[in-house]
Amino acid sequence: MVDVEETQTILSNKTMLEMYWTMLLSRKLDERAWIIHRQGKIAFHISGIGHEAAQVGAAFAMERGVDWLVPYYRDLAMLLAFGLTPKEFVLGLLGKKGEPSSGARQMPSHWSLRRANVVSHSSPVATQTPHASGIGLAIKMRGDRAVVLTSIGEGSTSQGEWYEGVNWAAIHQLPVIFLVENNEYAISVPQPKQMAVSSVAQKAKGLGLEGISVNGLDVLETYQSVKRAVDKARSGGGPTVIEVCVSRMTPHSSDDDDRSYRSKEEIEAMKAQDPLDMYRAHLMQEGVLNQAAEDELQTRAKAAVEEAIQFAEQAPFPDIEDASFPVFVEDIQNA
Amino acid sequence: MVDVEETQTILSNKTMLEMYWTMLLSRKLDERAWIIHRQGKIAFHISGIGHEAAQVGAAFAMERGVDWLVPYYRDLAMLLAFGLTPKEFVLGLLGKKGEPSSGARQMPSHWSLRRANVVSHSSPVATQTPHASGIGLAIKMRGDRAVVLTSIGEGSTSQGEWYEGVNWAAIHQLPVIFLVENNEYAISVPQPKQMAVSSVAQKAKGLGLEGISVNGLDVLETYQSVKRAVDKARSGGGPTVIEVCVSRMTPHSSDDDDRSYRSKEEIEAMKAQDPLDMYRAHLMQEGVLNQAAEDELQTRAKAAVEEAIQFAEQAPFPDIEDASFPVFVEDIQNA
Amino acid sequence: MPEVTLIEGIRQAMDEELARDENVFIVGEDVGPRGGVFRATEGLYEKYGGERVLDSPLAELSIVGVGIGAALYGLRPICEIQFADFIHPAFNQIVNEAARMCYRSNGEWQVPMVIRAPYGGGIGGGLYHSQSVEAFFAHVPGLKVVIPSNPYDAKGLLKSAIRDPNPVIYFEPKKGYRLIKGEIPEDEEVLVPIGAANVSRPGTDLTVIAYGMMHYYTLQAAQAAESKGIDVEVIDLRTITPIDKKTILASVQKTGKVLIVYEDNLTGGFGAEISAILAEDAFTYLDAPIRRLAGPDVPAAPYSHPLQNWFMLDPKKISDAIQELAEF
Amino acid sequence: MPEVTLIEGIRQAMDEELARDENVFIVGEDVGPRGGVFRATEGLYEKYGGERVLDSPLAELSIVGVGIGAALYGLRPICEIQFADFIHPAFNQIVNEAARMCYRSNGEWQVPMVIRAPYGGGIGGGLYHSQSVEAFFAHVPGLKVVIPSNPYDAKGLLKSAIRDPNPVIYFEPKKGYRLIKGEIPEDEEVLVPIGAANVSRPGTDLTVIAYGMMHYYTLQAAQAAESKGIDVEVIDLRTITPIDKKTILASVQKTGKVLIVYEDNLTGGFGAEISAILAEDAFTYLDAPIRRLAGPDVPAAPYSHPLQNWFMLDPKKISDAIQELAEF
Ligand SMILES: Cc1ncc(C[n+]2csc(CCOP(=O)(O)OP(=O)(O)O)c2C)c(N)n1
Ligand SMILES: Cc1ncc(C[n+]2csc(CCOP(=O)(O)OP(=O)(O)O)c2C)c(N)n1
Ligand SMILES: [Mg+2]
Ligand SMILES: [Mg+2]
Repeated sequence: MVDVEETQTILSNKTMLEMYWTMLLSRKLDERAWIIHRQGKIAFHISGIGHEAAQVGAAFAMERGVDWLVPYYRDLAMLLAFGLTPKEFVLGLLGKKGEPSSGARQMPSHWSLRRANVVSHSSPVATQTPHASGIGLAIKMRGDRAVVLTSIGEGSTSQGEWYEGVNWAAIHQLPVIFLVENNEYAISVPQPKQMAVSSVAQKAKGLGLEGISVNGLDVLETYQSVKRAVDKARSGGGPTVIEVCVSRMTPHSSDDDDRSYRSKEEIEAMKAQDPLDMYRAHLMQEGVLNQAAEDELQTRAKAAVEEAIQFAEQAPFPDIEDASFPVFVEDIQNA
Repeated sequence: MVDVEETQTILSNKTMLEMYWTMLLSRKLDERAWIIHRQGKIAFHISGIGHEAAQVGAAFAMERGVDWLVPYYRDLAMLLAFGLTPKEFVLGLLGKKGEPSSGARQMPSHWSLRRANVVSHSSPVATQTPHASGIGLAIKMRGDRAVVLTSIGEGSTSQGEWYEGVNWAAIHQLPVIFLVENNEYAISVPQPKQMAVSSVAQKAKGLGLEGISVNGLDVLETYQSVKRAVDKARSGGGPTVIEVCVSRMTPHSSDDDDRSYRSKEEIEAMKAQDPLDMYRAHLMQEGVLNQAAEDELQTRAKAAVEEAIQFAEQAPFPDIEDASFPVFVEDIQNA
Repeated sequence: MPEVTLIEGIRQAMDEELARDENVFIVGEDVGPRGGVFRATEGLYEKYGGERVLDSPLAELSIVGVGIGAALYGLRPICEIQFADFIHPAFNQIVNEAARMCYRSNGEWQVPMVIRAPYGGGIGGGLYHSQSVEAFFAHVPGLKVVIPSNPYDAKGLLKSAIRDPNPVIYFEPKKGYRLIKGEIPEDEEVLVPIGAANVSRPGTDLTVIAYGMMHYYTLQAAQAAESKGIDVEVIDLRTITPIDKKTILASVQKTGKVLIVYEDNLTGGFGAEISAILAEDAFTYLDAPIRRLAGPDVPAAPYSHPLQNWFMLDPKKISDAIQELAEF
Repeated sequence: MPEVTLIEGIRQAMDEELARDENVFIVGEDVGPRGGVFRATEGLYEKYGGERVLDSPLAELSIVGVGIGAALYGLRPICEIQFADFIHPAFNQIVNEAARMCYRSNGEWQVPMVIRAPYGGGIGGGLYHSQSVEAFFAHVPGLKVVIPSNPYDAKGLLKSAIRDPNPVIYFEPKKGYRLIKGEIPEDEEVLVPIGAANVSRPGTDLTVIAYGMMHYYTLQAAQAAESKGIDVEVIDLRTITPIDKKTILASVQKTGKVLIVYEDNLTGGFGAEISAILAEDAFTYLDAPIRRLAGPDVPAAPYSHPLQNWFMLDPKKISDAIQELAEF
């Protein structure tokens, strides 16, 4: 589906299947989260359905274990690619003990995974952008070979925090990728009310760095574009803004009802371009996947989700005695 | 000196001389402020020397009395063009009663002149930018024919406040001119440490509005460019970012010493391109000004400055009883 | 009189003021077709159009900054900040600009504007959808800070805030949006003055001072205390700044004991100021230490349910503190 | 021992810590070749180079935000905010990010960083170069707030702050930068612990609690009071949060009277918290109302000299308040 150029990295079938598996697992977990929300078992879910190709494409372009990630709340598929387990995700949904991002202090999907260089982020949007540039600055000062990628929604690029963060990376040519997952909405507010440019990639022009726009429904196209930017950053070529055009196939979150601001037809049209379906079709067409393998993956995904739910439902809540710390680092040492 | 195109407004000799007078008066006041600072009579001065052409060119392109101005601290010449008197300026320098911007509550050169639609600004840079867009929004909502111009230094465009403010104007096509007086320094920090673009005009590209760069040492070029943008804004054509390239011919302020961060040669080179000298030469060459007229203007300017100083030195300080209000609007009414 | 929810009182106030004064407009994220994430502006976009109920970019500092500009021109913006936790990007515009404009221009420029924001915990919002931030703004000369505790006050105070010529920060107890109900007359104009506290329950044994959601819980706690023979006077501050010193001093003069209840973190919360006023001006009337009951000093209520409950005050914790103080 | 200025103590601390730990770096506006607008970083750019003494863009939120990122990676940034008045654009990064990082990640991520800013009035700075802003940050769990009052403490506290694994806000009384002098030993490592107040003048009649510039004035006022036969105990808080309750309680227990002096606006200033602690925990020892002497509730010190003097506290105003309280 991607026009393969000379410069493109050739992916093994194994890797392409791994990417598919990650997307599939993310989708199944995500769908299940909506179901248990409707069952009243969880209070909140924010979904990545429609963003999986962009996230998995980006994650696989990075050297996981070396590179750093400063994500945002829609990045379930990205996090799975970085090693978050389904069990850990569901512990977060339920606010249970052992939830690795925050010890269940934060809402679900507020990621952090120190073991995988995934930095904690908060709810106020765009605060993570300067953090990524700070990490980039530190990488450059130390002379390390890591690259940092930070993701965000297109609406959040309206924040001064985004502008200032990107500006630093441009000035100092830092090894940072600013991935903008553009789903055309910020809750209910459509892109034309956020910006006068037609693509977030254009924003890069105003800051003096490269900006590109990619079809984020296409996992392989995203992979190739992010890979090129990561290679560039790693070799001292500086930062890139990458807009990945995706679909938010669900309401903003479980608190939202999108019928007041977008039409059924719009949602139907998105479903006809489901990135998971498209990738599956591509893999089948290329002979990388067949129906038997697909059935097995589906079964495996279903089982993984089931197991995660069971595990997390039986897990205890955090101990109340733990709620009062660690406000300061010494609280950890004293604990 | 300007390449006159068809679309350019033809200025009368009278107007061109008025522009010269405003620049001259500003320069003389400003030079005197440095002197009385050295004499220990005032605690602070921040200078517009080198910016006069840009400011006067911009001010004369506006319909004063109708249009709105949200200035910044270097805009002495702009303020004089808007009707601030030399006496009022010196009252501000000395923190005396009757100072119209703030009743001597703010530092000198923190402008406000309600009678002339000049909005109060503060010290934190770039906070005024969203205000200008808000005024533009109000103008548009009311259907008024006014235009608003806001000025700022190039360093201050690094602030998220600038980005967010300009973004609003671009989205809603507001009648706002964002004038950036680029003197290549923010105190000691040179432009390449502020931004990766070579011109602030490029920043407009990232926000989806027109951006132009103008020789701000040339008052007539600045006039023509700002006039075109003002006309465009007035007729519903939306906002423009205008970079005016100027020289900061002095240290940042009376608290600064610029020898630690720039060379003598640099300053000499600026003096060779003094916008006041260049405009004088142009007017003489065109026969608009002759030596006799020049001598008279010099004498008049000197007298005006002298009178202002005398007046302000004799003026009383504000009454201490006034210091406690008006924190709230009702304090004015009760006063 | 019909019984309505607190958020309905807020909606009514905006509806009436939009109708009354063409200078009033609403600006914020998702306030338009979506009607606000809590539905406070529901139906207003349809009624008044997209210019007067304006969806902003996702950028709080410019929601406030653009609002300030519009106010300088003579309009009366109501700026909605989606959650109080997201007001911090606008801190500079609020503190350095809106609050100081009148004083710094010696009265020449004024900023008649309201900033509305839902605050407080108890809705599973975690660290960033639960914050109480009133103390920051109560510390800033030039701002008025208002927090209603029931539908009638919510409506009457918001209408007053919209008509006020100064910047008013109006915090809404989101946990009470639909939980707190009350009557609002339909046939009269509801206006509640800014700056006046309300003795919502007269009593003789001790005074409890609260506001917002904590006032709602305090009334329940006072009820519980009554069954133990403790006669509690409850004061609903309604306006945080300027604080109604007269009302609180009169009450403490009468009861001699005071408990201050607030949901925000204990240290440096607004209860500290209330306590300091009383420790200076009511000292000779006090029969017991001034007690503060407040949120613990961790960064807002955690998400997980048991942890959130640990953080949050409730009627039980308040009535326990009442009893302890009564026994002093 | 050589006598040096307060700002020299600050410069020495940075110099020594830059030399000691290669993870330490300075970032801010004009900190490089210019050496800072107050010259706090003078000579450091020349000594350590532009990577470790880094001129930032004119953008405070990203000075702090980029600092947080670098700290997460393991560096130890010292972020300079040119004036405390300009810290407000960074409020969101400080309050929502730096302060909450440790708690919100259950300790996995830490932000060892110092934010330095000159604060306070009296230098003709007007509304925007005179602000005292410590109360905002003292209210935020997860931050430590430090304010030195003399060169020795300035050096010792800043070195401790740089080594602290938490975000520390370090406010510098700019009026005292060159005015306040004192000895700093050259042959020993000067380290002053965060969290410990200092009884800078023992006394028996009443306690005055202050910090920063006001502590300097208070010592002078206490001297003046002595001549009137009033024996004042002076406490220099040094660390605002976490506050050293033990030291202040012990003092008030002894003297029975307390005056709290701060330069910030009265309402909601940090003195309110000190008062509230004492009104609760030292109530039974108090012989007089808790007095607060603070800046008036207008937006910071005006520019014009007489107006600035009206705003600012000074030794005379403090000693008057001491006398009044002693006579209660
Ligand atoms: C500073 C701040 N303001 C408001 C919000 C509330 N909010 C949460 S997500 C969101 C929309 C984000 O849109 P976008 O950036 O496009 O990302 P998307 O959710 O579409 O992926 C808003 C307004 C917030 N989290 N932070
Ligand atoms: C928010 C903020 N940070 C820092 C300062 C201190 N400061 C005053 S002017 C200035 C430099 C401004 O440079 P630029 O925008 O280029 O304008 P110029 O003075 O060169 O005209 C700085 C850093 C300030 N006033 N406001
Ligand atoms: Mg979006
Ligand atoms: Mg400049």
